[in-house]
Amino acid sequence: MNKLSTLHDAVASIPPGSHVALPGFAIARCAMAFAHEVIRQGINHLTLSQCVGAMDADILVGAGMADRLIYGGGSLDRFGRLSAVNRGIETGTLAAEEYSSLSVTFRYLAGSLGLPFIPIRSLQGSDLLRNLKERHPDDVAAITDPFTGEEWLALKPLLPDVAVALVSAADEEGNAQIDGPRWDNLEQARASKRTIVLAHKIISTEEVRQHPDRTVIPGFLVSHVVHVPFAAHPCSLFKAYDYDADHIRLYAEAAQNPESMQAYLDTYVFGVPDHAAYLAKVGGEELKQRISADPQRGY
Amino acid sequence: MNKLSTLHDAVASIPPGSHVALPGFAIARCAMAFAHEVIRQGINHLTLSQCVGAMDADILVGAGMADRLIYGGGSLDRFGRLSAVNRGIETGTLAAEEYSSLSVTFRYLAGSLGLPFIPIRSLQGSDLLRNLKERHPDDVAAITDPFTGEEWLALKPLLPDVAVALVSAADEEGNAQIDGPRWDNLEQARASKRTIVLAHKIISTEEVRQHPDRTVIPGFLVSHVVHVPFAAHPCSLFKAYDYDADHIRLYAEAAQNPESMQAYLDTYVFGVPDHAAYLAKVGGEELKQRISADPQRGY
Amino acid sequence: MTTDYSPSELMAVAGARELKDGQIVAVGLGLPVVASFLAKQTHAPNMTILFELGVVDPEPIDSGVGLADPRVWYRAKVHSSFVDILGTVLHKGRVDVGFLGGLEVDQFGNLNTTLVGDPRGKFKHMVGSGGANDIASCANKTVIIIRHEARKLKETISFVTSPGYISGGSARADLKMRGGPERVITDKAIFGFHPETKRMQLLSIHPGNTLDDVLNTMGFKPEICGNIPYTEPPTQEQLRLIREQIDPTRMYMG
Amino acid sequence: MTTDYSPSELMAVAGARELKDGQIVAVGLGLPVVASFLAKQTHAPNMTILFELGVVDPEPIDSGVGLADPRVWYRAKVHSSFVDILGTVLHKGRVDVGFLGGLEVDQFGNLNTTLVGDPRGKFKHMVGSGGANDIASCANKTVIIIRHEARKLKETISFVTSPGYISGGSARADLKMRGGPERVITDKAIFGFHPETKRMQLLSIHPGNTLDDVLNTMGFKPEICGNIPYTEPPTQEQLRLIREQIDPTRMYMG
Repeated sequence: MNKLSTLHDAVASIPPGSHVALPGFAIARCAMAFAHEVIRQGINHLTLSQCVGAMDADILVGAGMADRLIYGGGSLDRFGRLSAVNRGIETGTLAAEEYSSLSVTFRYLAGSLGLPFIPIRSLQGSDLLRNLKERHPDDVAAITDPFTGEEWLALKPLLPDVAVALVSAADEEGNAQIDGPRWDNLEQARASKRTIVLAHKIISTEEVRQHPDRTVIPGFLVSHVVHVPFAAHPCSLFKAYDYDADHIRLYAEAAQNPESMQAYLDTYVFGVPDHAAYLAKVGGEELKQRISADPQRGY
Repeated sequence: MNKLSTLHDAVASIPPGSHVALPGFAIARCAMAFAHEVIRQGINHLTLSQCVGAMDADILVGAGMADRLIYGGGSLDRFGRLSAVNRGIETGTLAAEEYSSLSVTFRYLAGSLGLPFIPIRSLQGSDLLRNLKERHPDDVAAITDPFTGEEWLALKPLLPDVAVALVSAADEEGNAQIDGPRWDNLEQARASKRTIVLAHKIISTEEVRQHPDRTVIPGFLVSHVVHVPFAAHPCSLFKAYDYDADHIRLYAEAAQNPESMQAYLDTYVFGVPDHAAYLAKVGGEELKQRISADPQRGY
Repeated sequence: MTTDYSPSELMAVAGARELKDGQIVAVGLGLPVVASFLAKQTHAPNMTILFELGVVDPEPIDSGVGLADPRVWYRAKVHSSFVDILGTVLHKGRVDVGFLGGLEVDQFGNLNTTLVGDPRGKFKHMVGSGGANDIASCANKTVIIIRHEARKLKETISFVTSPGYISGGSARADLKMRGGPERVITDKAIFGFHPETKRMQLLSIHPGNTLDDVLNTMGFKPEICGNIPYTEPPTQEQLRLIREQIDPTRMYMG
Repeated sequence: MTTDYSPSELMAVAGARELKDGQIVAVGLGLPVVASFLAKQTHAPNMTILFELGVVDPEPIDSGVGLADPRVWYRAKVHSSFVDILGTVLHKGRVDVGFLGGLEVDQFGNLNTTLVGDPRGKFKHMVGSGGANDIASCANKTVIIIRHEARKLKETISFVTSPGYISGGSARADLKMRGGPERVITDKAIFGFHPETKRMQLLSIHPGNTLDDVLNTMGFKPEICGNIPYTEPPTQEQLRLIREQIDPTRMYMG
């Protein structure tokens, strides 16, 4: 089935209030083009989740699109903190449910396998767990190992409405290939009701069939396939393009207070009609040349 | 670390009474060369496990090496039943713990992740579960979902002493690549204390580093790497060689009673010193030519 | 209209009719493979076909001896694993239809693939479950394809490998199990299940058979409500696809 | 013998000394990367280095800005996932040593990377856990690397992101948690943990510092038993490797 779509239509399929699983890890493979379009369309009251908080979550929170973030902590690596997320937590405008990388992973994993709950060693003895028990008592529980009688912590499966996957290549059915490490993205797609794929490259189903071991997200999970080159800019896509350090610095600076964040959004999100125009604005062909990855090194 | 070893030494590292996870699925990627060497060395009282019973388990049971089999049923596909396994069950010389494909998979998965138990929908309402409850009450238990109060079946993790992996290629550290579907093999390796790798081809660590996404068993799990071309004969290895239908028929016929099974073992296992001599006996270079896979089709 | 078709061909066509476009289908080897590929090549081009060991949507050009035969993995869109197929698709609840076969089926659609004879006395051990119990437990519905013989359609079966409606009525629902058998397709008739009793209920008789032919060759009396129609026969196009494209060597159709 | 080394270099070398050949080590970015690569290039060539997002044993030729930088994934032996690294290696119990850093550590080795200030009042939110809590909970031992300042080595920390020995004594064992912190390496000293109280215990003082230098710049008094030796300084070869090969641009050593 041909699921090729525009980014506009794919994003428009998400109702306000949805739970969206985001693909980024800090400054790698973030769904920036997706986040921009969500902001342009004003799809708000979202719940966002990802194992390690990344720039895609930060800009969505900074633009006021998200009420809730389920994550394991995060940053922009050496470029700084997730300023919009942190400000949301500090001022109370964002309900953050804070876990660790593995505990969010296990919640997705349980969701992906249709498990009713999953036991875990993490979180015990921490203030992360104390907060979760106080504020989200429906998501964590004590359970007794029926084989040994030992007490364990159990987590509830995470079941997003839609996962967004930013991939190296996909065919028109959504069979997707990802170069490099995949962190939580495969479990996100399998736990979610459906997946929207942003592909740097569209390949033929014939090519998918030549390399079936490379298909990490099967097409039957996918509702929309969108061809968006450089969709992660200013973040990187392994083997396709490097991160744009200058623009990340510009974002990290802007995100530090609401006024400069708004100015950033006015310029780079509201100030352009779509991702092609955004790319033209941030550097166009010269940028693409500059950040294009060396196929051997991957960056 | 260079873990290259002879098949003799790799097999000799397994004490009698060990729990060995086998890689075969019916007549695909069975560890036949491994099974032959276990039989030659007389390493017995083994517990075997695999999700779908295959020819590697059948010959080990037929040679009297295994006391116990944990599996989800199995056959030689159209070539017939697992006659030695079935005879062991029928006569009571083999303690078989019968599950389904997914329930053994989930036991390995729980073992691979360090989970204390795993809930599952399968087995409920079946005589498989009735038998398990009666005969193996320590491996299955009722558990209450702490979030909904619903009753679930929980399975105990499976923790083999050693997994045997038959792979397309591996480097001397054991970083291994498998072409084609991988059924339960990745979870077996991760659940087991250690893994013995039988590789059709030895590649350099440099080549491993060129394709890190192809490493499906990481070297740090591996104790021995053995270079054994055509180790699955008469079964197939995807993209390397096809199954040998004539020899499978010969085995399936022989396995139907203890006398002909013994004659088969005398000829093809005890009658040869090692796998190279076995290959010479079953057809040598002519056989290798005949079953070599078309790289495009994979068989 | 033609009568030039075998009972197996009618069974495969009847199986194909149970599949809708866009569905995800878990398939074992044999007639279900023919039924699935037939549906995919006719009314259900966007159906997804799964094999438990880690194969999605293959396009074989040669027939295989079983799921372990690389011939049936050819040109798949995905090569993965049990966890991926049986875990994240089947156990997760995404499989719409699962096909099952067996040695014996009882009036409640419980299936035996494990043994013949008395498990507490002398018995012959057979194939066991493989993914069958998982499909019976986790698919949103199952379709059973089985030969119509008294030794196969039995009042009581020797072993329940894959549960149908268990002891009937609400027994399956009481165990909070999803799905259940929706159809039993034999070479003489098609059955559904009575909404209350969950006993097999005769839905149609294949052309060329009488009601007596059906009832005299099974080990229990199914529910029968009103007039029973004949099963719709295969079309010429369906027969052509089966014979020329899907199973030219008659590997699956026996 | 040379004194021509920085406190960071000594910390990296001390971290490397905690690693044995053949071990599996979970690493975050910064000094632990230098410590791990140094160990691997000297006494522990068969050590395995893991990054949580799905990277095993990379051989970077360029320094990265964090784990999300493809520069640090270069020439890895495995590219996989959180489930693979944090699930089947760390949670399974195969990680021998995990490195941790933080904003604050208390006398029981509990670490804060989440916030500064009072979480019930005004506070500044920071990075949070990432894989740190998982490493602290699941590794067979952890090594903490942190700057030696009173605002970092505190009697009470604002938030326990990653548990050490919790309230000390048997508190961690009572929760059936494996592992626990084994060393705290600062730029002035190395600490272990007292076997009974599980409070930080001074093991050695870096050359150039006095006991008072150590004690006056921390927020609690550690256990001190007997004479405290000086920390062994880096060798010329270790310094050469750090400066020429591992961190030539001083990206990690600050």
